[in-house]
Amino acid sequence: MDITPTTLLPLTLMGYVLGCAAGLLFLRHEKLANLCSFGCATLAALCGTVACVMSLTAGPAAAPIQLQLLPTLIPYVQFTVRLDPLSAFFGLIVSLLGFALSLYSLGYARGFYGRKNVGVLGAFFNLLLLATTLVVMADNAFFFLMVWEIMALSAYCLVSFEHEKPETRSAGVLYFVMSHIGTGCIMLGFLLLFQASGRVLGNYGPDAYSFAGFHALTGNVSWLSSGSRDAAFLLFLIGFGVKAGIVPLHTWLPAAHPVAPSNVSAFMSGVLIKTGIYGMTRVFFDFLGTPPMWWGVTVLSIGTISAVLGVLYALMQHDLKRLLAYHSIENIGIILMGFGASLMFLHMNHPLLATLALIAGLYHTINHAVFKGLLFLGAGAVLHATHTRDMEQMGGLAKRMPQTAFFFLVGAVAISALPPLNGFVSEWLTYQSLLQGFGTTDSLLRLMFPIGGALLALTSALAAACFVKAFGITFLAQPRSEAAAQAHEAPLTMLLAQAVLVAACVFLGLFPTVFLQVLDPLTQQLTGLQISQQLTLANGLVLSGVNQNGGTVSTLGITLLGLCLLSIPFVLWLVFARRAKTRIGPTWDCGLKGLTPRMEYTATGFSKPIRMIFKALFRPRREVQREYDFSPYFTTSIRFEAHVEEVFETRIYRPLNRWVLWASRRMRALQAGSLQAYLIYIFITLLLLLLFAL
Amino acid sequence: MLLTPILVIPPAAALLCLLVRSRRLMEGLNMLAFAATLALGIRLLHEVLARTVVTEWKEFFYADALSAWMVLLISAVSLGSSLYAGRYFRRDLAAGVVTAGRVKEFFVLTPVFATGMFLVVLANNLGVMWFALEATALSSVLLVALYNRKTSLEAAWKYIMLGSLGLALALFGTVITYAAAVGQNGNGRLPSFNWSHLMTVAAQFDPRLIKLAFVFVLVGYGTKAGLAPMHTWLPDAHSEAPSPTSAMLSGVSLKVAIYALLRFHILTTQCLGTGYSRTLLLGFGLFSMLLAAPFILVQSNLKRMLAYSSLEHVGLICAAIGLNTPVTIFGALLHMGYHALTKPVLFFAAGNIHQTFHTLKFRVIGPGVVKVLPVTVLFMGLAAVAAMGLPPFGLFYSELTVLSGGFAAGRTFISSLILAALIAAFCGILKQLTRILLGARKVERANDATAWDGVPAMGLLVGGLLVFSVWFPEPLLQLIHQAAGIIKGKS
Amino acid sequence: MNHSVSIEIGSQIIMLLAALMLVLQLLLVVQRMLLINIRLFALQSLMLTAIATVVAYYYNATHVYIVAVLTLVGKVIFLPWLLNRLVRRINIVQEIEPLFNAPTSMLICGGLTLLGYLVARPFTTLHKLGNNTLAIAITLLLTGFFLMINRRKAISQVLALLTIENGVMLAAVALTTYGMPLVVELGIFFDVMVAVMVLGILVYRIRESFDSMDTSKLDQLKG
Amino acid sequence: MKPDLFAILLQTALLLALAPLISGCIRNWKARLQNRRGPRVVQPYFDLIKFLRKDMVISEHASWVFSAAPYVVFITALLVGLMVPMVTTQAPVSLFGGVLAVVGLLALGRFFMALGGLDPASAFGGMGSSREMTIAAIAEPALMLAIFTVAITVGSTDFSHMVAAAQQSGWDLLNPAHLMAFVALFVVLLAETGRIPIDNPATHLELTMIHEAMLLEYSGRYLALMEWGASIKQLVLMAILVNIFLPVGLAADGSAAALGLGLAVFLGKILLLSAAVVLVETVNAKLRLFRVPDLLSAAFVLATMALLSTFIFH
Repeated sequence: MDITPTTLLPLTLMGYVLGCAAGLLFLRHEKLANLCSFGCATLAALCGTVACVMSLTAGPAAAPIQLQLLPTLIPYVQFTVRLDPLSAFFGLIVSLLGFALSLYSLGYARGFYGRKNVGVLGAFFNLLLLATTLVVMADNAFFFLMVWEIMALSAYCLVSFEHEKPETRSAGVLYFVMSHIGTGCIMLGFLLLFQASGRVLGNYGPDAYSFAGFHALTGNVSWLSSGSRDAAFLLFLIGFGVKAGIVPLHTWLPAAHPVAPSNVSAFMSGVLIKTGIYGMTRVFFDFLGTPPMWWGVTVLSIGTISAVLGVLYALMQHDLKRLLAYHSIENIGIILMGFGASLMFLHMNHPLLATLALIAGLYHTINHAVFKGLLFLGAGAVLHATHTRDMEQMGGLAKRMPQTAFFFLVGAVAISALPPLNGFVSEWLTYQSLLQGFGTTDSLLRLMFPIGGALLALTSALAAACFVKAFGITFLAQPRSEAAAQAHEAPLTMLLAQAVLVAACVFLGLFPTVFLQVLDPLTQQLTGLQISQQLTLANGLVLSGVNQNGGTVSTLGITLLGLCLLSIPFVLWLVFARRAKTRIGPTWDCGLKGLTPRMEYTATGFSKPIRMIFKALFRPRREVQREYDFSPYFTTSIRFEAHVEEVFETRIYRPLNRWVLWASRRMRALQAGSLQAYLIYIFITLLLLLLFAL
Repeated sequence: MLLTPILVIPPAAALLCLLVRSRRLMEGLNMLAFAATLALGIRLLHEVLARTVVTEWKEFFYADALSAWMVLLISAVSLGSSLYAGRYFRRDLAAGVVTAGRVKEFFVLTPVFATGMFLVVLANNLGVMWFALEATALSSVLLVALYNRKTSLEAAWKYIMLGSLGLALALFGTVITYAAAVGQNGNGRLPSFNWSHLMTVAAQFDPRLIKLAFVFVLVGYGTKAGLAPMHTWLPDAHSEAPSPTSAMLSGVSLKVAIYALLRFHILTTQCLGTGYSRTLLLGFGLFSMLLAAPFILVQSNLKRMLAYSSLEHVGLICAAIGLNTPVTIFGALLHMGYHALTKPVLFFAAGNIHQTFHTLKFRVIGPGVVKVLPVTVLFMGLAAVAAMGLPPFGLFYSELTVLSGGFAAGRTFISSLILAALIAAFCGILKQLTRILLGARKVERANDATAWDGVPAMGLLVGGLLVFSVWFPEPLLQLIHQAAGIIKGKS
Repeated sequence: MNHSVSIEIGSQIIMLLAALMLVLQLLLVVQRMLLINIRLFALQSLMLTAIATVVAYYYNATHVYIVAVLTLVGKVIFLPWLLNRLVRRINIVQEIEPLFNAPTSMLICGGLTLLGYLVARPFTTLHKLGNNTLAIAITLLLTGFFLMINRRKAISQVLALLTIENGVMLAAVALTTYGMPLVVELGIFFDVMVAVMVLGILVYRIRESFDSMDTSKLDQLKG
Repeated sequence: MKPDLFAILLQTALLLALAPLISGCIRNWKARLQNRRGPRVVQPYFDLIKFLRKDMVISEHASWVFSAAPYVVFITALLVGLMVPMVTTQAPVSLFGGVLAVVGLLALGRFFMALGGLDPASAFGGMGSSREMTIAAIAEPALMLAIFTVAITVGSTDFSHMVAAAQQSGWDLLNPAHLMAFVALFVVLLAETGRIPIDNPATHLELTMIHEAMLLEYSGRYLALMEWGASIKQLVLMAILVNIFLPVGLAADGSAAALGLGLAVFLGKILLLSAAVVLVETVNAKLRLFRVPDLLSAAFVLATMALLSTFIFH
């Protein structure tokens, strides 16, 4: 049989199903379960990756692949899968990460032997992969909602995998509740579209639910009244926003991502939140037609706010995985900045710029998937080795687990948007689109672009600070705890998985012009333009803005040139320093007898200046307890605690929750237990109805 | 001869149970009886599909698609709970919670209870339907009071008082309907009180009388169906009854009352045209849903929470029928079926938990039930996921179908309210169940004897649920479509 | 004799009897001695029997005679006897303080009667025997309902339930020209009997485990 | 506009040669203003050679990151230098990146310098890194915004294009937008190069040092690379400032005469700017760390106003 997407796609899905089954089958033999379920997942994801790449590179001429998975069950449900460029792109993200993570899990799951049931983990992991794959490929809103919910469900099960810890349970509940409310909004949104399309089609069959149908209708101006269009926009923004973790709907994210097993948190941060982005792309660019100005403005502002707040909160964390989770919020914000700008350009009828901004967003989507996955895998390896997520307990790991340290450093450089890696490229594109945007309008709104750019700069600078802290405190200097001192390098499969993602980072970073061609069919579908040629100069060496005077960059060139320039230090060494010797000595300790780890700078200390500068936001509290025997000058022990307040949680969510529970408790008074009262209810009902019937 | 056996077999079983002494034999008899009715039900399904209506004894017994659907549900749930009852009472006897006499009482009354329900759905004569319903009420009251605890007596008392009050009102409504049927023509002979006959002449009824009648019927049967605000007996009875009974109460008897209500709804619609009865149904349905949610959110007792969730589902069914489009009604019937397969499992699991921890209070049970009863928790989890309306289980389809129908009919706001109520209930159930099922707990001793309690029953129902969620047999689909057509009426 | 005239007389008799039922109902509402309540109920049932007989006579419909007999045996003789026994067994003589005091109750009942007539007004024009009994039936129903709310002792709540039943039967007999089909009548009758049995059983059990008949003590199940 | 090798070599040489001189001048003039004789102008060269010859002591706690940092710092500084036009309008590798790449590469250098500061497990290094990253974080938006004001009017993020556009008529420094942008950038320059009032290059008092604190554990040729890189960075930033806002005398073509003139003018401009820096350093005292944000946010506000005014004069 020949290798085409049409043949690979079913293989992929089957693979996941098999993996799921295998996990459940071998509940009792953990080694077998681990091998089979994650093995299946790895292979399936590989197939998926190939399939998506093939269908993306097939060129715009190729017709999207359609599959009917199951016979239609009841009216409306049509289990059809459609692999158009957009689906293929997100399918690529899912499968690529899926591949790396499954590979990783083969090693990581060993950590659970004897403690937890690996079979269950494998089964749900496969289910999650399956559902996510179907989410980005579903061609029918009903089917989409179904797999969307299954995805949320399996994610919930995986988050509460280590449910013995109370915080895990509450995080799981918080996640599922918010996600379900989001789903409710999405459902309403799709029902609105369904209503409209059914009205136009004249029948409310499954076709009224098909994505292709929605897309086809966008040409028809009258299909959605502007009112319901805006309503749908808001509903989708909220619904998908919850999944994507935009501020202020993000509170579940830093709670849920850290407590999950690391391979799962990597998937959630890398892929799951991208399904929210997928939904927005699909709906905003594919279904709802030309947007009004305020959509773009809203999305851009939300993006900016999410980016800045996300990174600021990330800086305050000393739980490694929680820190990474907050960075997901930041990056989602950056993606949405691109989308927002794109929507604004679409409104102002600048398809070229709209395409550029959209590309920036999408490029950052895949970039974030890759490097955030990488970072979480690194964090997982660290957790695996030290059994703690608290950075204050780490340190000195660069010596003990060098490969992991290197991989994590690559991820850190990438996510801090430093050249020459991929984070820089996508943010460069974002800057370009914002910059070009200034000229597109004379309204005051255009100020949003440069200010957005400035805030983006702030964001990436803070991100750099945050990852200096994350990497420096975790991997450098002396170990701060026994566990860290005893740490060991992660097993091979875990390293391989990270290597795969590092390779992806480097490729996306150094060869953007190659990758941009992959996006062509996508932009063709969404904005009707293909601009990869326009963005390519010097036969692929250089990436340029839409007009080449607008600015150019070449990460590859920079890298090569940098390598050449390395000759200078070498020459200097030859000339001057050949005879110079190198000694290993102690760090200068101000004449004390030796440095102890307790003298090192801590994570909390590192971020203190920023905490002070942004006092107004963080409202930091500190508690210092000093104990001394006879005189305060001879303190025996000091306990220092610093807390920052998470405004949205303390000011919005907790009060809301409290109020709801209070109201419900008051309601319970109705069921007070007195028969008389119950009789009176019925009596009054009867009397009212009698009057109604008159 | 198809309907008669359905109505004869269970009481026969009851009589035999009265005579025999061995408990196992009683269990066997119960199971046998309900297995038989289930088989007959399936045959009935085909009969009905073949010749839309099956009647016996000069139309005294009358079965159309709607009745056939109900028969299937009743027998399925009864079979499930009789499967479960065996192990359940063996444990209770071992624990000395009940006496052998009470157990006998259970095995005698359950078939009677079921017979009542069968009669409700198979009787053509509205009066007969009424007293059949009363019979179910009376038999189930004694079942609720089975444990003879203070609380269970209280529950039974409230149930009987409110129930028979409601039924009295319903009877009044029935009488008025009959009066309307008799109407002007004071000629010598007594007109038939058969539903099928009334449908043919409904057009000439005095509309004002029918209006009046429907009010009383709604309040009356609504009480039995647990529509808010007449639902107040429901959580008490469902939480205090032995779990097999709770399963039957929640699984079918509510829906049987709805069925009775529907017959009148159809009649009324026939007479007054759409708009009157369906508005009332919609209103009460919505009110029930919205009322149930907060109670679930802050509930402190497992079975009470399940009861409130039943209230939620009943509300959804009524509201869907109230929306009165073919799609929503189809969804409602589908929902009836799926809910009938789901809720009993939850009650069975709750029963196991109750017997293991000797309480239903969340606080007392505490976290980590999964460590003690892994199998039970597995089934409960599946059923709970289904009851929360998540895919891949059928309730997701039925709920989304209802919503779609609502939107298709342009009832945007109402449908949104329904969705909101569903979400609220979801949050409640999720919160509460996570609280007890998951978590760490020191297992004093792994008790394998009780580990597999009730697995056959739960397996049967969950299996059915799963099967019907991914594959829906064509005849059943036709049947539901037919039933929906009947409810929709000609208009 | 002139049939129409006799119809007139018949309907007047029925109205009279029905009115008497209502009066007895009101007496029940104010009366607090249980035994007297039971007697009042028996009397009310007797009225019902009489109405049934009149209807049966005018339409010489045999099955209504049967109904009359059943009512006489069941509601006038058997049930009162049963309840009497119950009351003596668990020797309680009178209802404790009801929710509403007598004057208020009377006022409410007056209101309910008004409502009954209001609801039934459209149908008083039907030209047939006992057409106006609908109003009284509804009133009996509502006042019975109110009685049920108003009383706290289990027994008197049962009694209230039975008076509601009477109201329904009144409608069944008088309003529907000549009663319901026999099978229905029988079904209803036996159901009522069984219901009372069951209630009796429950009352015993409650009595022995709560050692009180005050249902307002049954409020353990909340929320 | 292909990057030609000759230009690259020339500019690299220029950067390497000129950078120490500038720091030397600044140090010397500062001393003069404070009535000290101060070190010779060429002292930095001697220092560098000395450092290069010396043995190295590397902390026992340090990992390979510590050794990688100096190279990264040095190389990034050079790369940045090659992207900015100095004596010619056309920067050698302006094709490889403009403003954004420059900012990015500087950040990369800083990133590794900070890691290098953390690596030897000394509290000073950590403190230095923490402060450096903080200040950079709040300096960067101001820098971006200021450069944006120019980039927007030119419609390009490419320095060569900016300079080219700046040379066109109708461009003047006195345009309020550019004046404000200039001031903003100047403040950022002080911050980025670790000058008073933000940081004090001369101090080794742990409470005040930022940049120095990170270099504390470095010695020998690593220190040389670090110092050299720092001074190159400083030169480049100055070059940006002067060439964008005062683009006179830049060589349009590769002819020797033009280049010579360009070089002379460039030197003049740079020295002028250095003088300004010296002046600022002498008349100001170092700010408390938590006062620095005020200064930089002032710069940010200035840049915003610059934007607004371009909006008005657009």
